Amino acid sequence: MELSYTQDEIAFRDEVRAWLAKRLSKRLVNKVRKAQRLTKADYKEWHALLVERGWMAWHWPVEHGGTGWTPVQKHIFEEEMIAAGAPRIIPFGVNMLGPVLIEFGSQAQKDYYLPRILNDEDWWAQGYSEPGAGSDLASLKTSAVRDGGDYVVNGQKTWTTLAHFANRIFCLVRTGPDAPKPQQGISFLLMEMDTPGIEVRPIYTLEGEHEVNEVFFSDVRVPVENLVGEENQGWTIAKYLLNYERTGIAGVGFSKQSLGALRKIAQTEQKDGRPLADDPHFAARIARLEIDLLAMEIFNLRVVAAAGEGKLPGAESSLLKIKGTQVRQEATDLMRRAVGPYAAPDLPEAFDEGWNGQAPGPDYALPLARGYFNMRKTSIYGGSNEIQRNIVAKHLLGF
Amino acid sequence: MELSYTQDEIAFRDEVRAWLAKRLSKRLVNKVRKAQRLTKADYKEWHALLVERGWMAWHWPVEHGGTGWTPVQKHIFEEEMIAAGAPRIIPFGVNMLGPVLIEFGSQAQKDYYLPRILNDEDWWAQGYSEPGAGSDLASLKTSAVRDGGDYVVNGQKTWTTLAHFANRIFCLVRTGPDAPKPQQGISFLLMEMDTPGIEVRPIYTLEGEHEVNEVFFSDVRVPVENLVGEENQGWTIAKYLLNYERTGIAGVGFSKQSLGALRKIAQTEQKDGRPLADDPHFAARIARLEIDLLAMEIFNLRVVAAAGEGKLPGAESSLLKIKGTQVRQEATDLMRRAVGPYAAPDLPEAFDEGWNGQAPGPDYALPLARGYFNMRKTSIYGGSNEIQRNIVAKHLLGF
Amino acid sequence: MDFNLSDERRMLQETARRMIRETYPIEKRHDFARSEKGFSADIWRDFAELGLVGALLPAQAGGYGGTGEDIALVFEEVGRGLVVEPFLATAILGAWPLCEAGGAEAGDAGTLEAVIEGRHLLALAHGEPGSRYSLAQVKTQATESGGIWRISGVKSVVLNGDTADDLIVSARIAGAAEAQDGLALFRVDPKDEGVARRSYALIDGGAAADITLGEAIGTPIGAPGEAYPVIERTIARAALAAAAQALGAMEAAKDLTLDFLKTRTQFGKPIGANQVLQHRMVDMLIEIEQLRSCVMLAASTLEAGRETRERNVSAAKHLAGRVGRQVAEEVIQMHGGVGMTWELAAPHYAKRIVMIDHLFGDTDHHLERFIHFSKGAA
Amino acid sequence: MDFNLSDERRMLQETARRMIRETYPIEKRHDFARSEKGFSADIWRDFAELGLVGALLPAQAGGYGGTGEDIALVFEEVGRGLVVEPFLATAILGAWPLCEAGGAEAGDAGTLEAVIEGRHLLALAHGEPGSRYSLAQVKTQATESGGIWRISGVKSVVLNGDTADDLIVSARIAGAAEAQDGLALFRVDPKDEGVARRSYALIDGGAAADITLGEAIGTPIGAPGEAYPVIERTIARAALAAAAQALGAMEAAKDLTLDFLKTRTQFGKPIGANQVLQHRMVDMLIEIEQLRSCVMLAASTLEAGRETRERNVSAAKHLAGRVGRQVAEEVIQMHGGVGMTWELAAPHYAKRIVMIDHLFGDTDHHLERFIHFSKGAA
Repeated sequence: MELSYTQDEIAFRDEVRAWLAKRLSKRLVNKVRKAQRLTKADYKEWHALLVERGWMAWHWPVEHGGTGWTPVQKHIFEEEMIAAGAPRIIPFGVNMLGPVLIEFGSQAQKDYYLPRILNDEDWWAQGYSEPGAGSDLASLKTSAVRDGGDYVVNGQKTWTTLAHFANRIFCLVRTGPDAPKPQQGISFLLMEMDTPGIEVRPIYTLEGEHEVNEVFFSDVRVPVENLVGEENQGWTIAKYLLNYERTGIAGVGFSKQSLGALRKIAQTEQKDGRPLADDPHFAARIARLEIDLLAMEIFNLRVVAAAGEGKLPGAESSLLKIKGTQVRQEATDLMRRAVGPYAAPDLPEAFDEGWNGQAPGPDYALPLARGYFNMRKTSIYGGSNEIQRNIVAKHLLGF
Repeated sequence: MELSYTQDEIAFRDEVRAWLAKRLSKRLVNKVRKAQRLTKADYKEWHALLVERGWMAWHWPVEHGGTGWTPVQKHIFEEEMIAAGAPRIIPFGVNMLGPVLIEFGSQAQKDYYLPRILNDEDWWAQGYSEPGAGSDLASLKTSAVRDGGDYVVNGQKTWTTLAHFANRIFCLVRTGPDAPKPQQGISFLLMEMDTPGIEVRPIYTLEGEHEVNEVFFSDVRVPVENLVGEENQGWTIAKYLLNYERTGIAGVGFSKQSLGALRKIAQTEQKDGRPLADDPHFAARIARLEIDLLAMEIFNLRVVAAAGEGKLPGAESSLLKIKGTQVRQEATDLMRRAVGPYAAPDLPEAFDEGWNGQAPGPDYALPLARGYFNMRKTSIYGGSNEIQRNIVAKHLLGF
Repeated sequence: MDFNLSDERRMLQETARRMIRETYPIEKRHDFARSEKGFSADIWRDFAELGLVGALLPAQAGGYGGTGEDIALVFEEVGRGLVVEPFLATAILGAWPLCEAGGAEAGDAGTLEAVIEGRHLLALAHGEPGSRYSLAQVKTQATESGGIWRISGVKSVVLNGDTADDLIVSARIAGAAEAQDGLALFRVDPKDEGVARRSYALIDGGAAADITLGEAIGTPIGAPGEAYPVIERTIARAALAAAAQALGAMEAAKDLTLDFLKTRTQFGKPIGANQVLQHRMVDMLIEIEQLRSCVMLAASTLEAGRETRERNVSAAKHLAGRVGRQVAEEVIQMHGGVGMTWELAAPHYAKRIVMIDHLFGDTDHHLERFIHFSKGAA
Repeated sequence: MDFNLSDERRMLQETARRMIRETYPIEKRHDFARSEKGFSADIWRDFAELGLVGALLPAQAGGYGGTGEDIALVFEEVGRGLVVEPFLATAILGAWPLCEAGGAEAGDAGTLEAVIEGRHLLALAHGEPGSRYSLAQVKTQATESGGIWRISGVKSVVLNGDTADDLIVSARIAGAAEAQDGLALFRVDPKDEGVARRSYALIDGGAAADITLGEAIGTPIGAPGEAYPVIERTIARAALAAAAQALGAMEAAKDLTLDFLKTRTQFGKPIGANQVLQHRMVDMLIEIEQLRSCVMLAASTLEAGRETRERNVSAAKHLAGRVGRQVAEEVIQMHGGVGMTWELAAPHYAKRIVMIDHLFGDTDHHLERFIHFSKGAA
């Protein structure tokens, strides 16, 4: 048993770290650190660096232009990106559609789309959830009816992250309405966002932000060539993606970032004339979080290491997802607590790059309440923690 | 709104308090405070005082020899008994069978049994639970088959508290094995413990104590006159008792006693040369408990007061039961924590009245770990907290 | 012992509840909350006309209530309706120092009359950068010269500070920065040239301001140097009001969630068919009932001696924070994705419930305060 | 990065697990635990012959292990089997001070050889009335006269103190009652006329003793006055062992509970069909995995510098206490009535898990210690 990285892994980490230090612009890091709104151009700037370095498809096998990294390397890469303050890599094309096309796509689809993903020429959106079919994908209603060389798509998708930036979308649609089981009649379809009949409407989150959307489809004609895999094979594809190796699911890197920020804030904030970090109650809250994170980091590495030995993490991913979101949410809870009354002021304009106003309280206080509320989503999306517990109960506990 | 007692209620409290101070022996109080084992004679001594004062049937209406007290008075009486260190009143005869006979018993049964309960001539045990039918009474298997003027009873009861002290037992038995619903074929039967075929075997609890028993019935002949109510009416009777007004279900009095003891212990125990009570973490644990108890006391009084206005507490009893057990259990948890390493020594002999040895640590430490483990039962018996939540979900929330 | 409301109070409760329900749908609430003022002046006058402001103030101030019970009752409805009008700022934080210290003076009586009629708004400028939840930590200085008091300092997150017609400002005339002795309260005209206000929105709706005082002229309220007890009692009232408001918001949020669980289906059955959600709803219900009990207790002892008052108010405010986090997070979680959207009312309740923990001391602060005021009870 | 056990360690683990499973049914365990000694001398020798004692000690002491990983591995099995034999008292608490301070001396080497062969039992007499979990608070005094050390004081809850062939006793030769400087360790013959032992059972099985020393003669172990680091390292090893033992006990208890939920029926279906119990089992599972991770981390850094070692050991022991309470209480609760009985194994696991929190510092103590040793990491 050896809990530290090998020499090779350390060398890899240093390489990633050095590259990030050199190439990632201070402007972007600054925006990420201040929780400012990232524009499409910001993401494109970041993606371009990855393309240039050959790390855009960091999840893919070498033969398709990917890195061929081990799970441990992928883990290191994720940690370093977060630690450096990089924006996230928009996953829909490179981490979701890419693996699907590699596994299920036609040669023509691979030849056309994979290079475009590798070079960040497309912005893909994901069309899975529907109103009334969030965790329960099998009940989705958006229909695709064959008409000549096209499918005609009607229906509605929701929670479509950054669809207003996307030029393409992949969707699960119902092609077999009479299939004996609801999950048997689903297909996986690629579309262009500017196809007539597609309309994107913003959903405003509880903080008043626009990050997700509803996408409406009315008589949208999609060429049959845009079907991935067989007709009615969509469920198999969706499940393949769900089980696809997810090293970052625990969000350890994010939580470490938060914890570091929290400790600094607690050193700065005063309580009765002393640093808040010295208050026994607050110190205990931080320490409990820190211990949970310490344990989770090892837990996460155990699953990553097992994946490196070819053991696909199944329900362990669910355990990590649950604990990971608890830790991330707790970190944001402590941050909002830390700043006391200054958690309350809300200046939406302060999250635009141009803003150079003065915060009412300390600068770091402004995004904290927003961060706390925003982070509630992590235990809901990607299969709520309740769904994750159901999965574990079934697959690990045998209920 | 007036949260304090009325003048009349205060006068009543003072009367109860004065009587307890005068009549309850120091010997008994001492045993209760030290958590020593109470013998049958101890309980009889205490019951005799109640009989003498006319307070034995404190739950009954006046016309049957009870006190006719209001729910608030009953609440006060319970609180004062606990505060004075009185043993508990064994409830099976006076609080359980008594109300059942008053509501469902024949005149002959009332004439014979009620005075014997009033005068503490019988020790009743309760034969409800069976192995495999704890919370799920409808599935009970002990059978009573009519044979001439008798029922012939076969089967097994369990968790029969102090059955080894009892001379009588009331049981739920299955008389209609072919009833369409399992709860329809159940009857309520009275038996004498010395009837041939009844055997009592001790169950030892996890602390190694003998408080509950298994009772075995093999071809036990019970005269038909001992049936209470109609044949197959047992379920109605059981449900009547379940809904019977329970002022003490939250155990507020017990928790107040525990909290008082805990505060004393925390003042005495030292941590790094200062009272444990001054340690911020331990002080916070106590304070959270105290606030929960403060709130629960008002919550309990609200339900008691509503009962006084004729509003039968239904699912509110379940809420109180859940919170009440949480608070009681937390109190015992803090007590075992408070004494540190001295929670570990276990001297079973120290809980007998005669013992005048020296505890390894402070005297008060000896019963604390036992108390913690023993108190786990409160969230299990009388309908587990899970069952209580099911009840609330159904009756208060309408699921 | 009697847990029932008197007939008058029941009427007050019904009036408030009906008015808020009928005139205050969530869309209008958002409009008020996001307006420049952070509330609706029209609705405020309607509330005042109905007597909801007067109910929070005692007879000697021209009101017809002002007990703990009145405060708890009105603010429970304020919380239930997610109301953003300045009940806390004007009727509690601003008016009570006047009631206590200067209620008898003619000038203040006129102010209070206008307050009760909804014509005059107040704000308490007490908290400062770095003072966190401490009541005595005041660095703002007041000095007297030739009978004129001048005040200099910075006040932060002053609820409704931008729209107040009068500011009630705490300042130090003597003593160390955290001493209870040496504090004074002043009435300051916000149009004074020494007053600079900077307003901003709050994340749960409404507005506050940071206020910089540079030699601003103030009129003393009560005896300068002896204001601490008035501040403490005022904040006790405000903390009770906040706890009651949290209680009302939790009840409403719980009802919305219950409704959602029963109507929204997943995997072919209502979400509420999941036993885990039922049990978690029961746990919420228990804790809400606990909070209600604690608010009742604090309300009933608000006029008691200092130790009892502060101890019980801190118990209630501690519990409001502790239970509040549980309820707010469950409400969002049980709603799933739509619980994260602006469109539904439930997440706005969640925001309000959580942010109440940042008013007048959070759950940790009040636990410590409870411990402090319990020393005598051991 | 490699989380796999080496082949040697895997063999050790399998050996320990098989031996304990096969020779240690719960009824026999109760017989051992309730016997006068509190354990079985025969079984102890069997364990020693299998190498389980030697695995806990380093080569220089004649053992063949003794790393954090070895300790965690063996004690996880000890916990899984609810073993009451004196692994902690003899192989960790008693032997390690000898290893560290006097392992090279001929006399101690002989003792350690006998320990490893299961022929010699040790106990560490360190805690005192009122010292709670403090490591430095020692009032027992040692004074030297004519080359002879005499020790006087009271030692409390000494694990297996009554059956030890040698006592390792901490005493103060200088300094204030809570100073780290001025401590010494002595080997004391329990048959010395100055030694009085009083034995008693422990609630989770096994035995301990209070020991009164009245001018008892002791042989110094290491340099008198400089024993604190040895004590701290020894208790760190013991705390790791206790956390690993808790982990093993939790795994076993969780498995028993899972089995119970699947086989016991209520209302016509297995109890485990209740979604709430499934979800609570999942939460237990997560926390047990967290504890496992933390034990691994503490084990892997047991030989690191003081700050890292103490910080990670405290993290693990804190978590063992926090998770332990949850698991122990759920195990009893999910078993229902039978979970309260002596007859089943599950409640005995629950007792052991909870009482481990009373060994070498409880969950609060180790949280504070974690905070203390984290100061540098901020």
